[in-house]
Amino acid sequence: MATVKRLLLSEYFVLFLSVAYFAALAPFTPGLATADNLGNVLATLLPLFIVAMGQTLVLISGGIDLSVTSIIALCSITGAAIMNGDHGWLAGHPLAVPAALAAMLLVGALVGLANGVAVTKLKMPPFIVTLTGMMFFSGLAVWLTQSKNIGNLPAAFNRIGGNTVIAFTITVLLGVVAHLMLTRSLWGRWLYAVGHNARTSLISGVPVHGVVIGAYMASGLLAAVAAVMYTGQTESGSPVLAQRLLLDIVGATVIGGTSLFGGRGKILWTLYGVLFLKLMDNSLNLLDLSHFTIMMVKGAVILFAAVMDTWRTRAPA
Amino acid sequence: MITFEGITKSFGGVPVLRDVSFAVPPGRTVGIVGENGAGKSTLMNILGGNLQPDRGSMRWEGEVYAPRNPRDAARRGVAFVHQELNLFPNLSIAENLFLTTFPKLGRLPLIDRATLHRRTAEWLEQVGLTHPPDILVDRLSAGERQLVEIAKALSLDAKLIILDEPTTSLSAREAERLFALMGRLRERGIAMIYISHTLPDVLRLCDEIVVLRDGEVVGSGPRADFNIERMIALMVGRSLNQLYPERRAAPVEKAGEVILEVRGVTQPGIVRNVSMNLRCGEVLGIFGLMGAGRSELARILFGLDPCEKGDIRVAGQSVFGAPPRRRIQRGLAFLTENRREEGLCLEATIAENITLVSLRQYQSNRVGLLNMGRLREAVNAIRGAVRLTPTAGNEAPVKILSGGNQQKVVLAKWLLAKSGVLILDEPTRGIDVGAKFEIYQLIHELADNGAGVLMISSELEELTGICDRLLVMRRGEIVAELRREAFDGERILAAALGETVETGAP
Amino acid sequence: MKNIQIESTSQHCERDGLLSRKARRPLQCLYWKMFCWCFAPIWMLAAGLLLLLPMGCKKAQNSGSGGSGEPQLTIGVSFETLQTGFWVASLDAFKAECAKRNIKMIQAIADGDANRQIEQVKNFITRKVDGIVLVPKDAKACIPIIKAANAANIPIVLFNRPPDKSDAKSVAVVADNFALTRETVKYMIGEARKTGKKHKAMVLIGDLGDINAIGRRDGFDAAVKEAPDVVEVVARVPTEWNQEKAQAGVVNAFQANPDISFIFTSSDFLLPSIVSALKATGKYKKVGEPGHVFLGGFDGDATAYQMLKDGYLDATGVQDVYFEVEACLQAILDARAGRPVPETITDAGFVIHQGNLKEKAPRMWGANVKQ
Amino acid sequence: MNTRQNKLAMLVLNNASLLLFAGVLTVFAAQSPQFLTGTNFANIIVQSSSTAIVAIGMTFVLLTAGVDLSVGAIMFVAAAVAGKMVTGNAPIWPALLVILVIGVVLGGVNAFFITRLKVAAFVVTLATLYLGRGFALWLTETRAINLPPGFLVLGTDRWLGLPLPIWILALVLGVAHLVLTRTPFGRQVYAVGQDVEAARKAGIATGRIFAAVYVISGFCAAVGGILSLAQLGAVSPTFGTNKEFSAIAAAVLGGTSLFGGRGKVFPGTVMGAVLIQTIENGLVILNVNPYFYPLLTSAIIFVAVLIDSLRASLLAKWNRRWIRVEEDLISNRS
Repeated sequence: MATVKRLLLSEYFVLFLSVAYFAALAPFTPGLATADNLGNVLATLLPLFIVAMGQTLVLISGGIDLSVTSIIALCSITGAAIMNGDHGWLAGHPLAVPAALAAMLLVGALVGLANGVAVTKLKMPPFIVTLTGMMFFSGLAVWLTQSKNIGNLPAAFNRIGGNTVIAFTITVLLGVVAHLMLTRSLWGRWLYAVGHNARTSLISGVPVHGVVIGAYMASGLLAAVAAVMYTGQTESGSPVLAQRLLLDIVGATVIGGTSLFGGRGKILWTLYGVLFLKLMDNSLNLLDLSHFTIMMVKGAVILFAAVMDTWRTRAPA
Repeated sequence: MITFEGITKSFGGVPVLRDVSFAVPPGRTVGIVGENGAGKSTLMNILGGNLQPDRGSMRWEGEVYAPRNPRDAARRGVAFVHQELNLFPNLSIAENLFLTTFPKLGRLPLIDRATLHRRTAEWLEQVGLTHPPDILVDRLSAGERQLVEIAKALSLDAKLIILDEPTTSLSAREAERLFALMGRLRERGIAMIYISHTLPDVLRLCDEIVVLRDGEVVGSGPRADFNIERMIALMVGRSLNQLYPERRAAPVEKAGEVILEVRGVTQPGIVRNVSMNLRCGEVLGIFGLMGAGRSELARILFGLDPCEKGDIRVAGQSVFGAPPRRRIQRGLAFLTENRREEGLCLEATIAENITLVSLRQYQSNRVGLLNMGRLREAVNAIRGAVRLTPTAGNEAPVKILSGGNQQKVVLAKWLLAKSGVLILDEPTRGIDVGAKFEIYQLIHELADNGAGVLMISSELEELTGICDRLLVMRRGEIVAELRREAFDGERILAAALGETVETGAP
Repeated sequence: MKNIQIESTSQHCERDGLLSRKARRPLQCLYWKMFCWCFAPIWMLAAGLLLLLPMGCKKAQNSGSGGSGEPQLTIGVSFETLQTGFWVASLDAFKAECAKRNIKMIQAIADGDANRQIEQVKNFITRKVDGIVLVPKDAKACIPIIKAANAANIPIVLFNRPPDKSDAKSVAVVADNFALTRETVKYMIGEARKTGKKHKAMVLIGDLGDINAIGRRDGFDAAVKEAPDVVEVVARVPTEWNQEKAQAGVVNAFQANPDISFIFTSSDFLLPSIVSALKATGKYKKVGEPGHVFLGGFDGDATAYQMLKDGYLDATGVQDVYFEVEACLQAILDARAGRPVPETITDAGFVIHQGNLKEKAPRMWGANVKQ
Repeated sequence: MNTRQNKLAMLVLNNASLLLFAGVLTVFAAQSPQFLTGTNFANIIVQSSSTAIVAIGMTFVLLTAGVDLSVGAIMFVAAAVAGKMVTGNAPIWPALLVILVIGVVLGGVNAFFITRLKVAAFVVTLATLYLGRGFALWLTETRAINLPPGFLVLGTDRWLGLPLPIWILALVLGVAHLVLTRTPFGRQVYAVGQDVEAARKAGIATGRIFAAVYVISGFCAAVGGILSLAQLGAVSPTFGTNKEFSAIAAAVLGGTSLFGGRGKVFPGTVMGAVLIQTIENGLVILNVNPYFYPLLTSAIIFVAVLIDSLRASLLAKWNRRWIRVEEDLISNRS
């Protein structure tokens, strides 16, 4: 029993799980182990990992950010509206793409700021703030576009957005920066402290409000980066982009091992969580399992991960 | 009614009650007096079923009585009126009284409101409350809520009611109403244990008096044998096993320079017109009883609570109205009373806790990332300075440490931040004797290295043992100031109690 | 796991023993034990589901690869949703057609998520299917899918929803929404003119992201513009193909102007909402009866067929599903054989109404769907 | 900081939703005459009946400072199973019974994970949301099921002049109000929501209270599912989506606090549900662009929660123990 406990508690449990899962299913599922299938998995894994990173930061601070899906949708249509070929504000303008990217990041940051201020200064429960945020900003995206997609994006954007190599480098870069920020920077240590005990942090001179607002803004920014990738993949700005992604985002972070009680979590853990979730998603898809059976399996796995998380936090040291 | 025989209890090796034996005859009121930390609350928690004694036993009308939880105690007829009342403000008085024993409408699971209100009205009438039974508790004043708590005790047909510091947040009028009620209860043969600091009340109300000091009964007997002077003398006495490090005024370069200046700090309802000076190298103590406003004053000085009037200057610069973060940068430090919730991150590692305040100084200039190497060295150096137990490594979570070591981690946290002024609120509460001695030594070393220490405590010997100067607070005001040479336990306690020993008038 | 639960339950009863009399306590514990016992199996089921899953799929996998004779073609069919009867009937038609032509069919439903549809089609490509039939979520998001198929030079045919203009090559088999709707509404106006009264009209519009919905709306407007004396549009209800939104919109529109007597829905799958609103306000009258509200629709699904037979529905534009399905599969086979394939194949469809009900019914897909 | 001023502030904060309701009514009534007609109100109440019933169940959960995201999925599962049974021409009454049993069972699953395994309520109900929705989609193969007219009678039929849904709502409301205000269990729910530790000390079996509220929420979700199904006449794959948001919105608008211990089913939560529907109804009559609804409803929920947290922090500030009770306070405390 002790070895099992040590294994379950070890940091790399989810990584072992993914590798074991892949090995178990590879012989049965056609085309799972082929190069371009793994390429597909990677293409869909990168944006999810970026959003999950943002979610990890917010969870470590002891909160939760449900509004990321609506941030992705809002950024997607903002960018598309700017650089759209026929009636975009900067249609055809050489600076259209950089301006659109900047606008998308700005929107992500602003929504993150709004969430952060509501949670800290207005002392509202993070769960409800981001829940109403999700409804409001996705409603805003649908209202601005009257639920019509915005297509015909400049070729330059489609090349950048949809290109997996660029996406991979951006993701690795962001991953390293986030890891360093969390473990080695002032802000990161403060974030862990606030997640563990906000009162002690306040009394120890940690700018609690500033740190938490920073976490929500980071989550918003990362969601905007993911929006660039998703929009690139579909080559159109859609107001309902990523509507079904909430389960994957929260699921990957929780499966990875980030605790819902705050104070515990790592970027690497979230990477393993996203890896496992996407691997499972892809393999079940290749096994012709319908979309909703996959939804059920994901629900069950998240429940199991949450029970593990409670058991780990509550288990005697 | 109830007799205690050789009750002994210790927390983590710290003896709190030593062989306590006395009896509460039926229908009599016994007053228990003693300083904070004398073991009064622990004794009552044992009687009320919240705690179990290590040794000794209790007898209830002859039978053995060992309650495992408050409900067992309540079933035997023992009711505990805590200071923080256990009432539900969002429910009515009637519902609070009969929360788990509602009268039902025949076999229906519905509450029989008529009988509920009738029976509640009876109990309210007994405690002298005229409010309607269905009024919500959050509309009542503190005094009225206390009467409801007593009514609740009566409704569980309690035969013994324990009143713990009932008059602290009552106005004079409400206190008188409480005393009248206690008189009526005594006539009805209900035994009561009355714990309070206001000695005149104890003398007036109680038939018998028990004086506790350091967990031992140092005096008990009928009221006639006691007066205020004798009670204070018994309460103060020298405690045997607690040694204090020798306090010699070590030479300090900036000795005598004022590092903390407080002028006329006032916050309505909390503190009024508090002024003091703290010098480098000086250990200034603040003594006072429960509810004198010492912790509230500390929180105001640190900026956690607002303050209407007055001025606070640290190292000559005013920090009035500044948030805690800026006051810390000025050199202020605050070791809170509640170590586990406000002093430490229990789940985090020892290194993380120690470096929490002073992280900013360890940013390497290049990219702003923390220089982990220097950080680790600093942590190890500080661990040596506070002599933290070497058994737990830097990465171990703080929650596995003992009380004393946890307090050392908090001290190390502020030591690393090189704070000029240290406010310590009950630094040695819940710590064993050995660790206490080390904490006192650390406090002296801090002062000797030029820091100003403002130490708040409710243990008189501790303050007289290690402080250079002492202020006494009562009801949010500073009522006395004594230098080390003029320390006299009885005069200090009398000032804290609001008695002037000579005249005896409040 | 289970025995821990039981032992802690009994402990739970003692520790939380209520202040009730001795007699009642064992009864209360019984409830609580029963409560926990009946959930132990559910907990086991969830764990079992996780473990049995891989085994379950192995069975499904090897039964598929049998096949006989020359290499059997495999076609991947990706539908955006099966939300309405029209899509269900189309998928069944594809299954029947593939069986007839001895083609192995793999299906994937994206449940309204464009990104998921991209993933599913890419999975088809990795499984080297011989042809892809796609019902795109929207005209713009399907372009990268078509490009991916072009890259793997797998012929791709879009069923019922055309793609946006782009350099991606694909075949689109679509109904002429604009013309078919205009015909249907023209017939309804003809019937309405007979009453000699001017009618207030309501139109239920589909999801503006779907080109078909826009085509039908424009068809409706074109027909109504030609007869301002008979029909005046007073309410436009956007439904986004969502029944709850449609139902609320219809009821509230009736609130705003209770005397609406002419209703056209861009899809028959919204008819139940209209019917329940009409019944609630007592306006559900047969054709020809006084106070009859003119009803018209599009698609020609089973509900429409039932209402036509019962005499409540005036007319509906029917998409010839069978024609469209054959055209798709034929296009794939032609493309594989290198024969030139037109970019768009239009299905004229036909208007079915009280008059030509008997004669047109067998061709109407809604008629032979079991209700 | 004198007390009279604070009493006024508390008064405003406590019945903010009443003020909002009155404001909305006057604005819409001024805009269009049909708004204030009797039929319009009956119509609004019928339309909001299913949300109101689900919100009643949600109120029980919110009272214990918990949350239940799975109500939408429970409605969908119940409707899907009932749809399958009724189209397989099973009689109506056993189908309704099965729906209620499903509601209770799924509520029980939530309760089991939250109370016995101590997992955060938010994660458990999020997982059951997807488990439930996935199961129902599998059951209906994501195809819409049209219900025979027999079932629609529940939605459109009238009894004693009032549409059936209003009677069902009145029944559920009556029972819930009675349970919360008149039974020991109800009062203990308020106690547990206010302060779990004190409740445990007072001898309340807190574990059972927490479990019971999730079962009640599941049951109410099932009843709400029946009503919504009867009105719609069909089970589409998007059945019940976002119902958990409108349920929470209705409860919070009705004055239920997210911090537990505060909230009334009648008039609170039901009025919250009717308020949301009135706004939506009024917007249609003003033929405002329908895409505007989610913006307005989420903004209103945000404001309601903001008021709730302001009230909580104000209360906390006042209940602090006073040190100096004597002279300088008597003047304020009168």
